[in-house]
This record gives sequence, C-alpha cells and structure tokens, in this order.
Amino acid sequence: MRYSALKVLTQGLTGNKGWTPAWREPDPKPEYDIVIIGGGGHGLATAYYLAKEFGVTNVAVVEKGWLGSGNIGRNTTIIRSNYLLQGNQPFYELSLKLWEGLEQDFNYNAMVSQRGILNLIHSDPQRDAFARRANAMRLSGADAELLDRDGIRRMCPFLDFDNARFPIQGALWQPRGGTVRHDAVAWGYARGADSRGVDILQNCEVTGIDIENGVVRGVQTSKGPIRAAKVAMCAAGSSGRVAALAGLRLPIESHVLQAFVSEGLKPVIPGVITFGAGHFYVSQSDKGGLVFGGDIDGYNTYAQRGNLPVVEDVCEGGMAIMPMIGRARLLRMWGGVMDMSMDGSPIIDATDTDGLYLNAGWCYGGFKATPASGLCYAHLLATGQPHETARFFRLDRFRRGAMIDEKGVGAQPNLH
Amino acid sequence: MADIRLSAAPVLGADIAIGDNRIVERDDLALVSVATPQGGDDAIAAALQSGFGLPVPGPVQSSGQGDMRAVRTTADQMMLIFPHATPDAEPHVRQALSGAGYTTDQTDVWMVLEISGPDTLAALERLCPLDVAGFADGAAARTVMEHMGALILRLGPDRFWLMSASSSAGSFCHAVELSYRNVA
Amino acid sequence: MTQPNRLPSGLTDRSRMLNFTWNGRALQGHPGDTLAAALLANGERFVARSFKYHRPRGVFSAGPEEPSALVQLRNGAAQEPNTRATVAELFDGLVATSQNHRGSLEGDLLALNDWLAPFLSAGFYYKTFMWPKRFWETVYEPFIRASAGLGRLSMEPDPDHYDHGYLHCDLLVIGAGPAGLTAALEAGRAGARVILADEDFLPGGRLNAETHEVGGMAGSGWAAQAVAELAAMDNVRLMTRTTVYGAFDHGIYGALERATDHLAGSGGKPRQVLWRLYTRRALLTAGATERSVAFRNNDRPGVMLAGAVRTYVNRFGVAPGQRVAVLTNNDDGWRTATDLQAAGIHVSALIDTRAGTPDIPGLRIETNAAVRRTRGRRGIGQITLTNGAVIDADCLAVAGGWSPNLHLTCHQRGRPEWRDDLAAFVPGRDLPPGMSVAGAANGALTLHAAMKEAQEKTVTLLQEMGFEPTGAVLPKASDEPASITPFWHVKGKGRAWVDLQNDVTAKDIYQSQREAFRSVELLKRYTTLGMATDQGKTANVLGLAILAEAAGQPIPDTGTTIFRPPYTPVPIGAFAGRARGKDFRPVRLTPSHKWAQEQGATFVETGMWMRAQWFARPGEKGWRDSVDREVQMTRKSVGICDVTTLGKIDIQGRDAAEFLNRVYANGFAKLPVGKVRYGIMLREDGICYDDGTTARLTETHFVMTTTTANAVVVFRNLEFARQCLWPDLDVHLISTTDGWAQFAVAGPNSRALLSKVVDDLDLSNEAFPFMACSECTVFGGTPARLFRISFSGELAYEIAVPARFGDSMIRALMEVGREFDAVPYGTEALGVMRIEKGHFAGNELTGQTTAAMLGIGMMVSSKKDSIGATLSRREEMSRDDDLRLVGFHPVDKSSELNAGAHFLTRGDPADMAHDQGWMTSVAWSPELGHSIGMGFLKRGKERMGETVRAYDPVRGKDTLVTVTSAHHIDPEGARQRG
Amino acid sequence: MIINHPLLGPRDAAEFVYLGDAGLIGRPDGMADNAADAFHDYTYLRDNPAGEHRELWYHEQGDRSWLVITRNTLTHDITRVELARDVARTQGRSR
Repeated sequence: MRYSALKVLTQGLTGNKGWTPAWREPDPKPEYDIVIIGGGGHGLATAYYLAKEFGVTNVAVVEKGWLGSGNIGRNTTIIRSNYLLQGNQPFYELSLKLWEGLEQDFNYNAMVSQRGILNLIHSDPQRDAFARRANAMRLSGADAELLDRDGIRRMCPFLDFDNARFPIQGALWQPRGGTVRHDAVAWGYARGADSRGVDILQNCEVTGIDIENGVVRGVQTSKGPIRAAKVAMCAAGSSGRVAALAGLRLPIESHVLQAFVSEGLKPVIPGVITFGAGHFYVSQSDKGGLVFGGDIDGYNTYAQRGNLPVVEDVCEGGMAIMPMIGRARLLRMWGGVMDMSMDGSPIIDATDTDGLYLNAGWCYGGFKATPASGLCYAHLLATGQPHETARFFRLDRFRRGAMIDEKGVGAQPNLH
Repeated sequence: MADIRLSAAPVLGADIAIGDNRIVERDDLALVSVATPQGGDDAIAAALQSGFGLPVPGPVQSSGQGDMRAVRTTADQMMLIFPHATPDAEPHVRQALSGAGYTTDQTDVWMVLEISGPDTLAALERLCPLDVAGFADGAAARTVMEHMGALILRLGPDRFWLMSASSSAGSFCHAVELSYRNVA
Repeated sequence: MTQPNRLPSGLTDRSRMLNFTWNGRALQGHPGDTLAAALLANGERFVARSFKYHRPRGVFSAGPEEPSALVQLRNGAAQEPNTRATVAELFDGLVATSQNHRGSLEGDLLALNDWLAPFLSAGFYYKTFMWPKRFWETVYEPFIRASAGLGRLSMEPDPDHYDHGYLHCDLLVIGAGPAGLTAALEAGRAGARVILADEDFLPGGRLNAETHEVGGMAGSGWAAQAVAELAAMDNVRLMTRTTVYGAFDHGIYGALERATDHLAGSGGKPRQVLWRLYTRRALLTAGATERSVAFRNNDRPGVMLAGAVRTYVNRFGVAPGQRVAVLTNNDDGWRTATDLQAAGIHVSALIDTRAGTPDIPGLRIETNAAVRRTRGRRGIGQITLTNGAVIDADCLAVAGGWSPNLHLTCHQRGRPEWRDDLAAFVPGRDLPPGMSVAGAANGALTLHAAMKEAQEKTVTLLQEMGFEPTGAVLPKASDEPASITPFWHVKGKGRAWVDLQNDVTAKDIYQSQREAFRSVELLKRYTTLGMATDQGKTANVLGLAILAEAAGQPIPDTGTTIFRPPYTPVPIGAFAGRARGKDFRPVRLTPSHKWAQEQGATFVETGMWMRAQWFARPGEKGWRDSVDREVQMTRKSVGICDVTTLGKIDIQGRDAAEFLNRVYANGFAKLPVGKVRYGIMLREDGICYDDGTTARLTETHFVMTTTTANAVVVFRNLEFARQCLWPDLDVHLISTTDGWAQFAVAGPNSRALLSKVVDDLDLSNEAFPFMACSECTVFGGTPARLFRISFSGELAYEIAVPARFGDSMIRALMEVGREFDAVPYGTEALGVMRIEKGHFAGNELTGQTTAAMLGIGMMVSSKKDSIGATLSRREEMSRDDDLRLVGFHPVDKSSELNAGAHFLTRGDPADMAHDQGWMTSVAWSPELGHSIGMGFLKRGKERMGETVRAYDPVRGKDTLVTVTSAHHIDPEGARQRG
Repeated sequence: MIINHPLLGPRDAAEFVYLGDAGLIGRPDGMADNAADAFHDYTYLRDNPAGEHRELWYHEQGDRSWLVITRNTLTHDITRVELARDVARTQGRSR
C-alpha cells in the first residue's frame, strides 16, 4: 500500500478500517541467499538496499525480539556528519545525503528534520580543533560554519552567556544536521524490504552459527535451522555475543548509553545543541520532549539501564549551559547497549570465515549511520568488495596501526 | 636581596560562623605522607611507634588523638598530621622515622577545615556520600564531595576535619558553607 | 468567594483560608488541599486540554497518576509547566494557569484538531507530509511542534536552587500507607535504621481517603498515631513530600524531596533535595493505582476514578459533583456509592458490569450494565448505559480495578506477572536485589491483608539483617470485599479513550494491531500509548487488555510493559543540584592568583584551572599588544610565569629509576642525581599522549612533571603500572601538584635575577648547566627547588617553593626583578614562545599523534620494553610518507595564519583525497615580525621551502605558506644552554 | 553501584574509574619475538562476555588502589572484589 495524504484522507472518511499490515509475519524458509542477524536499523537497512540496489531479495532478517527493538528504538535521534577523520567523514556525509532523500525513497515519513546541530566551543584549543574539523567537513563536501558568540546568541538566546563556568566562545554549526523520528526509520526500512520480498523474522533468536571447514553454512535459531550462503552479523550492542557464536573475539566492548526525555513542552530548542565542556547534548522532539544524553556509563554491561552518577552528570551539563531547563522535568530514562570499539569507529568487513560478515562497533554513531551502513554493508554482501566510502572500516586496521580514533583516547572503549 | 623574607599565607584563612556552627581553616597543621617500602611494614610500625608514639592506623581509621594523627591514605601509604609551624615538616618526619619510609611533604597540597556545631551531621548529609553518622571518633576516609576529592576525619560527635586540595580550596569551602546554610 | 462543592467533612484545616488564583481568578481553599481539591471545591471541572485533539479535560485522579489536570504553576521565571494539580499542595498566593491552548482554555483554537480526528488516527503522520519535500521543515513540522508540547518554560534561568544529599539506612520503606506504616513501626521498634519515604504531604495513604477503621479508630487517626510513634524514634527518619523515583544497582535508591515547594517562597533554602539513599534492604509499599474503563467519550471533565472521588469526599471534604454516577467492575464501586451517600451527595446510579450486586437502600443500581457513552459540553451531564438507560450525572466515578504500583520493581528490568484473580500485574520474581514488596503494591489489595503482609515481610527482612523483630500484634483492621470481574471496554461507535493525555483511543489500538504493530512495544511506539507525562499509570494495563482483545488472545500472552525511572518526573534542576553557573565545576587557582588579579591580569579557563592569560598595561590597545610586550621583554631581559598547574608527582623507591625507564619511551635508568630529563609517554597503543620532565633529586627520589591536562591520567596510569604490571617494584607515588608554587623565570637575565633570590647556590653555567636541578633555599631560608629547564627557548629556570609562600614569592620575584625590567607573562606569551621555539603542546598531542609525527621517533628506545613501544612500531604508524611536524611562514608576511587550516599541494583539487595535513598552532612572532605556524604535513621534513596552500574555507581564507623548520628561532638551542 | 572494597568496605562506584577487562594485567613481554601479535591481542581483543566479567577499577577518589572486580554484565551483581596487586602477583607478575 502506497502512503499519501490522499490515502490518509480516504481512510479517514471510511473509519480507518482499510489499512493493511505494514509488513508480513512470515515463517522462516529453510534456506536464503543471505541471512542478516539483527532486525534493528542497520539490519533492516541492509536488507532494504540489498533488495533495492542489488536485486538480492532472497534474504531473511532474523530478529530475536520485535523489529526495531535494538538501538534504533533507544537513541537520541541525531543525524550529522560533523566528523574529522578521512576514515569517517565521507561515510557520515554519504549517510546524511541518504537521509535527505530517504522518506521519498521508502515512502514513509520518518520526520527527517534538518534543524541544524551546534557544537559549542569553550576554549581556544577547542576552537582550533573545531576549525580543523569544519575544514575537513568542507573538504569532503559537507556543510560547516564557525559561529561567534553573537551568532550563537541570535540562534539560542537562552544559553548561559554571562555566568557560565566555561564561557561559550563560539560554535561549530552544521545546518544540515538534525533529528529523525527513530522508530519510523526501522518501520520504513522494514516495510520497504518486506514489500520487495525480504522475510523479516521477528521473535527468532539466533542460537548458533554453522561453520564447516571455515565456510559458513547457516544459522541455528529458536525457530529452527536456516541455511544460508552468507551470514551477515549486524547486531550492534550484542556483537560480542553473536561473534562468540562463530568463535570470534572482537575489538569491541558492550557499554550502556543512557538517554533521557523530558515532559512535553512548547518549542524551546531549535536544533541540536552539544555542550563542549561537559557531557550533554539535546534536541526537542516534535512531540515537545527535550531528548538529551551525555556519555556512556563507562563499564561493560549488557543491561539496558544505567546508574545515577551519569544521570546527574548529564543534567549538570544541561543546567550549565541552559539554566532555563531547571524546571523542566525528566520524564523517562533508558539505556541502549552499544558496541564500543577500540578506536571509536565501526567495522564493516568480511571475517576470516568464508561467507561470514561483520557490521559492528558503532559506538555513539550508529543511528546517524543507518542508511550508509545499510548501503555499504549491502554492497559488501552483494559484491564481496568494500564500498568505497567504508573502505577504512576494516578489522585488520588495529594490526596495521591504522586506527580511526576521532577522540584520540586510544584502545579504551569507554572513553570514545 | 637580604632584606626580603618570604611569608607563609593560609590558603583561605577561612573562619565562618553559621548559627552555632563554625568552619575554620587549620593552617597550623603540617601534613607529611609516609610510604612503606616493599617489605618494610615492620620497620615502619616500629619507627612510627618510637618516633611519634603512634600505632600504624588501620583502613578507614586514624591513630593518635587531638591534633596529632596518622591517617591511612592508601594500601602502602599513610599521612601524619600534626601541629608544626615551619616549612620543614618533611625533614622533621624523615628524621623521626630514621628513614624507615618514603616521606613527602603534603602540607601545602591540602587545606584542612575544621567544622563543628550542632548542624554538622545534617550539613554533611548534603556533602558527603559516606555514612559519617556511623563513623567512630577518629575514623577517616577519602571520598569525593561536590566533584572534589576530600578526606574526612571525625574528631568528635559534631566535629570533623575536612581536607581538600589547596588549589580548589575556595570551591570546597564554598561547598561546605553552602551545606550548612542549606540546613541551618 | 464561596466554595460551592465544599463539604463539612475531611482532613483539611477549615479554620484557615488560603487565597490562590486560577487563570487570573481569585479563589480560596484550605491548608491540606491540593490544587485539584481546591479547584473542585470551587466548581472548576474543565481545567485542561488534551495533548493531541485539545479535548476538554478535568481532574481525573487524586494522585501522581494524573493524566489530565496538568497546569502551569507559579509565574515569571519560576513558572513550572505540566504540574499535576492533584499533587500540588495549596499555599497562600499560589498562581496557576491552564496550558496547551491557543486563546482561552474554553475557546482553544486548536480544538479544531478534534474535528480532524478521523484523519489523525494512529501513525497518520508517518504516511503523509512527505510532499513537497521541503514543506516538512518549513510548514508541517513547525505547525505540529507548535500545537504539540504541553506547558511552556519561562525561558529564564530557574531562580531557585537545588541540593543533593546522601542517606544510609538498613531498611527503606517506600510509601507511608497502611502497609508502609506497619513496616516502619516493626522495623523501628526492632532498632533498625529506617527511612520511611512518602510522596504525599500527609502520611497515611488510602487510610486518609477511605472510611476504614484500624484498631478501633478512624484509619486516618491510626495513621497519625503511627506517625507520632515513628517521629519519636531516633532510628527512624520519616520523609514526607519525598518521592522515591528510582531503584538503582546495589540498593541505591533515588528520592526527590520537595523541600519548599509547598511554600510561597523558598526562604533561601533549596527548593528540592535529591537524595541518594544507600540501603541494605527496601520494602516497596507504594499501594496501587486505579484504572478506568474504555467507553465512548469517557474523557469528559467529570469522569473520574472512583477512588479519587472517595479521596476528594473523605480526605479533602470536596464533592466532585452534585449528581454522581458510579460505574464499577469490582466491589470498590459500592464503597464509593455509600461514602458519597454518607457525605450527603446524591448518587444517580451505581452501574455494575457484573451480576448479583446486593441492594443498597436508596440507591439506583444497574447490574450487568455499563456506560455506552457520555454527553455534555465542557463536562459530562448525562450518561447512556448499554441497557439504554439514560442517567443525569455531572460526575461519573469509574472503578475499573486496581493496578499495583510495581514501577520500582521494573527499574532493573524486572518483568511483572499477571494475576487473573486481581485482573492485574503484580511484581515478578526478578526484583531488584534487596527489595521486597508488600501490601497493595504486591496485590494484597485489602487493608488487613496489606498490613499483615507488610509485617511479615518486614520480619523476614529484619531477620536477614540480624535484627530481632518484636512481632507486635497487628491492630484490627476492617477488611473490605475486593472481588473483581475484569471489564475493560465497551465496544461501539465513537472514540473510547485509553490514554487520556496522549489521546490514544481503543480504535487506535485496533488499527495498530491491523497494521502489524502487534508487539506491545511496537504498539506503544506507534500510538504513543503510555508515553505521556503520566507514563501510562492509568492507561497501560487497559491498553494491553484492548490489544489482547484485538489480537484475540489472553493478556499474559500479549505481553507486559515495564516501567523505567523515574516513577514520577523529576526536575532537571534537581538532578543537577548545585552544579550550575560558576559552581558547575570547582575552580583551581594558582598561588599567584590574587597577585595576578591585582596586576589586572585577564584569566582563562585551562581545565579546572584559572590561569593568567596576559597582563594588560595602560595604553595597550588589545591583547596582542600585551602579549607582544611580554614576549619581547622576556626574550630581551626576563619574564616570570606561574607554571604551578603542571602536574607534579613525587616518585620514590629503590626501583623508581627502573620504573621510570618502563613508563617513559626514552631511557631514564641512567639519569644522574641532580639532573632533569625530558621524557615522552606513550599509551600502550603506541600513541604519544604526554610529555614532561623528570628530575632526580636523590638515588631514590624523582620529581615528575606532566602536562596540566593529563596530570590525573598520568598518575592513574602510573599507579596501574605500579600495582598491576610490576607489583613488586619498590616505587611509591604521591601527587604534589598543589604543594608547590612553581614559576618559570625565563630570559637572558634570568640567571642574574635568580642569583639574587637563591641562597648559596652557584648558578654559573658550569655549576648549574642546562637540565640541572637542585634543592635549595631562597630569600634567606625558605625551602625551594630549582630546575634549569626551558619551554621558551631562552636561558630559563623553574623555581618552586611551598605553595603557602607562593603569593609572597611572586611579589618578591617581581621586586627583585625590577632592576631587570622583569615582566610577568601569561599563557598567551607562553604559547607564542613555545611556537617560536617549535615545542609541541596540547594542540599537537591530540591523542592521534605518533612520536614519528612529532619528529622524535628516535626517542622511542628499542633497547628496552616500555609502555607502548611495541605497538608504536606498527606499519601504518611509522610510514615515511606520513605526517610530520614542521613550521610555516606565510608567503605574504602580512598574512595571518589560522590553526585548523588544512594543507593542500598547489594545483591539487580541494578535497579530502588531497588533504595534506593541518595547521596545529599559530602565533604572531614579535621576534620575526610576522605570523608563524606549526602543523602536520605529509612528508613534511622533505618539503622544506615548498609553498603549500593553508586552506581554511570556514573562515574564507586560502593562504600560501612556506614550509620551514618548526624551530622558528634559535634552532641550535644556544640560548637555553648559554 | 556499590563496590565493596576489600580494605575500606562498601563505596559508591562513583568514587572509582573503570578501565576494563582484567586481562590487561597480563601485559606481554615487549622484547619477545611474538611481541607484535601478543600486544595486538592484549590491547585490542576482548571476550566481552554477557555474564561474569573480571574487570579493573581504580579507586581514584579513595585509596588509589586498583581492584579486580568480578561483576555480572547482565545483572551488575558483584561477586568478588580483590586488590589488583594481589591478583597480579597470583598471576606471576613481579618486578
């Protein structure tokens, strides 16, 4: 069913009784060309692009819970391409370009809203670093501007310009950054993949990966064995667990990132704002909630919940830059388990096992990467070759010493 | 320049009264850390006893009394606190211990606030995450208060030493004062 | 000025009047009222607009579960949106207004949305607004955002302040209703340290809302007596107005105390205190929340939860209506009718969805019936039953059954279990460790059962902790019938509301099921059920029941939803506590700070430190004038800079030298006593992360300096190496950063100046050469340390005295320096001189920098194993064509360089593929008379003299620069060795 | 979280800094022939278990001791806390 204003109108006039399921709920077939482990944003996007761009439709997406139940359903919805390094910047810029046409592409309104992202600057070294970054963004064709205090004040007069412990000195501004209605991304991709023949198997947990003589043969699931020529791991947050099924140790730890939403408020914040001297970033959803977060809790965990020190740290950051949110109430906090990699950057690569592929290690960047990750992973799966813009995301980069370490903190995942 | 002599200044010179409570900087105290060489536990214990008449303090404890204290700070380090006027506390301790431990002057690293008064425990509830109500007299521990590392030592029912880094002494004293003001 | 709906009964203080305003109108209530009670007493039924359709809404509940009666409390900067009128305690002078309407509450223009409702069904926005593409951000979204949201922030800084606190106890009892009071009494009498926390300002819970008897007295009287006994116990802390909002790991609970919210002003005290409670055990006695029944137009003002109706009548002495109908599927409904009758309120009818209800004299009873629909403008006036009967009512009390308040049991991902006999979820087995649940929160919905269970569980907890329970005899409590036959939804035409705030209807749930959003989690996300400020406290179970009905399966098979913290919303300001404004983080000051202030220094935040940036002198037109002068005077004569902020670590032990040899990449084993050596530190991944000098004072005593930024991290890493890697090395660490006031004295006259400062030490180049160090005294006896090191490239020293002498020392140094025209210099001049000299610093040590990039690859010794050495040799980290640190001059000497510019080979296109590196640091060199820079350039060392582009599009610049040595002045280092 | 320090008793985890897998105690010999491979695995590869995890925490706002904590990554339940120095010695590390 194609969605449109007219369809909403006609359905509304007939009691909304004619809406059809957004996707099928098929039983698993005994064999697929490709089995994708993980029905989150990246897995669904991979399936969508496999079908749409590469004509590969004999594909199953295997999801242990409900579709979209991974980090696509629990993040702070920010999209941006304000990355520094050659390994990252063009990739995230590709992703941003895909976001820009996504809704028309998959006929689903994911509310891609490019209201801009503001990274506040509080010191001269930080200004130098952001200038370097902004120029790197320009070099790869992205948009970036440096704002001075007056420029920021015009945009966000409510920030603390006069009494801050770390005064605002400027900002990196990416007008094309913004937010997206995160769940809708999963639904849009799922609907698009399903309509092209991909089987999305919900409540189907992978319990084993069948490997014979170094060649992958399929997966064992809670709904029985499924044979496949290629198995594509795509279960960020659980990558360690899934990889262990294939006997792999990864340069990844699982950590929890908490996120927070306030009660609904009339429009307050125009775009996305990040605090450069504390741990805080915030945007406002279309429903009016301030959606905000900070750093990960910092210890290995697979539990989707965090603890108080980080909650307080994040709110302190919020009050430090925008003390007018003091009386807004924090409504709900939740945690997403993330793959924190050893250099803070992802992995999209083949493994040493024939037919077994890995998409993992997204750290904080997973949501904004969804379209490009799906497209590049689909490219790798369909052609056997890395996509040009994802060519740096290789597993062996640590052995070679070619880390992609944006934050420059080294092999300590909880600092990325 | 024979005519110039340097003078010592207290970190803040704080002496604050809030109701019947007081916050006073103790700039008359010297602090010297003593690290125990590997395998030197017995020697340290003997030297501490002979030099200062103090037993080695256990974890979360100080030994001694009044203003003369030994506080356990790490697994192999303690800190001696005692009244001492001149800037030679470290050589003084080194000699008293006959070289049994590695000594470092910490007098200027810390500011010591002595807090006292009827609202002290209530004020500490707003500042200190430890169960200080359950502290015996002489108990001592390091922890964090309002983002600052601190050492707390109980002197009596309503009397404590709070020690924090001298560079952030102003912020620390402000935090202590505000804790009293919020409850008194 | 009358309160038309005020009854003579209740627990509020009738002897006193409180004045308040509602939408500008002056009204009155009494101490003990909530705002909702006072509004109802004044006959205000229509108090709010719903989120999506802007439907009229009234007070629905009498507690924190309120979905509808949200108001803006107070005004000006203290304006507080989305406040539940049902928990806001009335105070004299309270100002409240309604929210979420354009125009007046009654004439809300956005009520138009309700007429468009057929087109705004579940998920409609995902299906439209896609064309034309640019309209989303310019037209659709702004409209949606403006009509969504609820209340409004003032946009001014929160004028109140907040505090944090920490409490420790054996047993935390959450909720001071009958179960909680019973538990606290038992535990308190046994001598345990108890915290009893209750969100209400009046402890007692439902005892204050019902007409039950306990121990032969009114329940509210028994509660007051229990509270008095608890208050007399030293080991019990009763915290009212305190909501335990979250259960965190290892027995830590978060609680919010509304310390002065119930007062007109805070009196300078914190408005709220956020407590962190450290507990050995916790007993959740949080009671239960009533839920509604879905039928057409069940959202009109006047439709209320039956228990809330009893609360208003019994506790507040307020009649929620003049003609009240009661709809029930359980025994609570009868009690509502009889309580209303007892208070003299007309009960239009008791409608029971079950059969076989006994007669109640004087009461119209409709059995086997339900409400089909309500009618009325801005509030109900009439209801139509499923049996066709039409009944006049201005209030409809709905008793849909009770859901245990098990929220906190879910905060560590525990899943509730369904109990058919209660038609409710009860806490599951995987409770947070240390937590027990008793009373209504655990499904013991009757009074006696709740108290009994609370006592039994408390006894168990006390025994676990080693206390001797007293096992006191429970007072006799009336045990009311509590049978329920589930009834959820009256099917039929029109819209039956499930989530009142977010306007989710039964039809939305059916549609979502039809569209394959069948998991309850998908349902929530698609319809927004349970996502409002009340987090579905009254809606979730009803929604799940209707989803089960739509799916044709039992509720337990359909799923459960769990709750996340906080239990009720907590102000962001409370979470932040005191950490805001200048108090966001501590401030560290150097020993010369006061003096520098007196000198008119401009200060800059350097991490937590405040450092003097420059010292402006009269007549200087801008900072550059000051900095140029400081640099020139230093290079010409002598300058003095406070460098106390550098990390200082005292390292002692028999194996200290060996230890240093392993943690520095270059050799330290053979450093002689009395010498200083520069060292670089690598992370284990081979990246160069810190540098500094280490001085050997004695065979076993070293003093290390680190960069200001990395002082804490280096210390931590050294402790790791000492304790975890080489546990038997005899080496000991202690930080002395704050202990020493350290001053750089730099410039050709530095020796002459210091000769007048230092007692009895030969400073000649022979006796005290470059990189010498010594303990000494200054000014006739003050202990000091002198290091001959140079960051400026000049003949230079750093002199350290105990910090208590720092202020005196800087004054003395400047006094002595007067004859040399000594100048103080700040961090800017320091930066200029280090760039002139080619010393790298924070801008170069980005955490991505290899020793090879810095041109010091040779320093990484291959003759020993040190941290990071092995991985620093990986192929991609030691490539010859990689980035190298070099210097830059502008071709046009009048051009200014900018850090952050990227380098491009001339003739190459400006794109990422041709990126040749970037400018890390720039300065205007007074010595050279033009701008200079340093930066990383691919194959930089081979490109001396080449002209490249410094491409800086974000600042609209594209400058030609010549590649030079990074050592812009005195590359041979003659000055510093002289 | 609460960490029951073997010397100091229960302390809020906020006083500590987390490092990661306790395997980091087992630093390879940089002068050995296989040092490059050994350091790659040591520095970068992790078991990342869902369940019991031995990990290093540093009591930065306390007694500066490094601890090895055995904690379940699914429940956060802590079953063992040891001084890292003792663990290191047990594993044969010395000078």
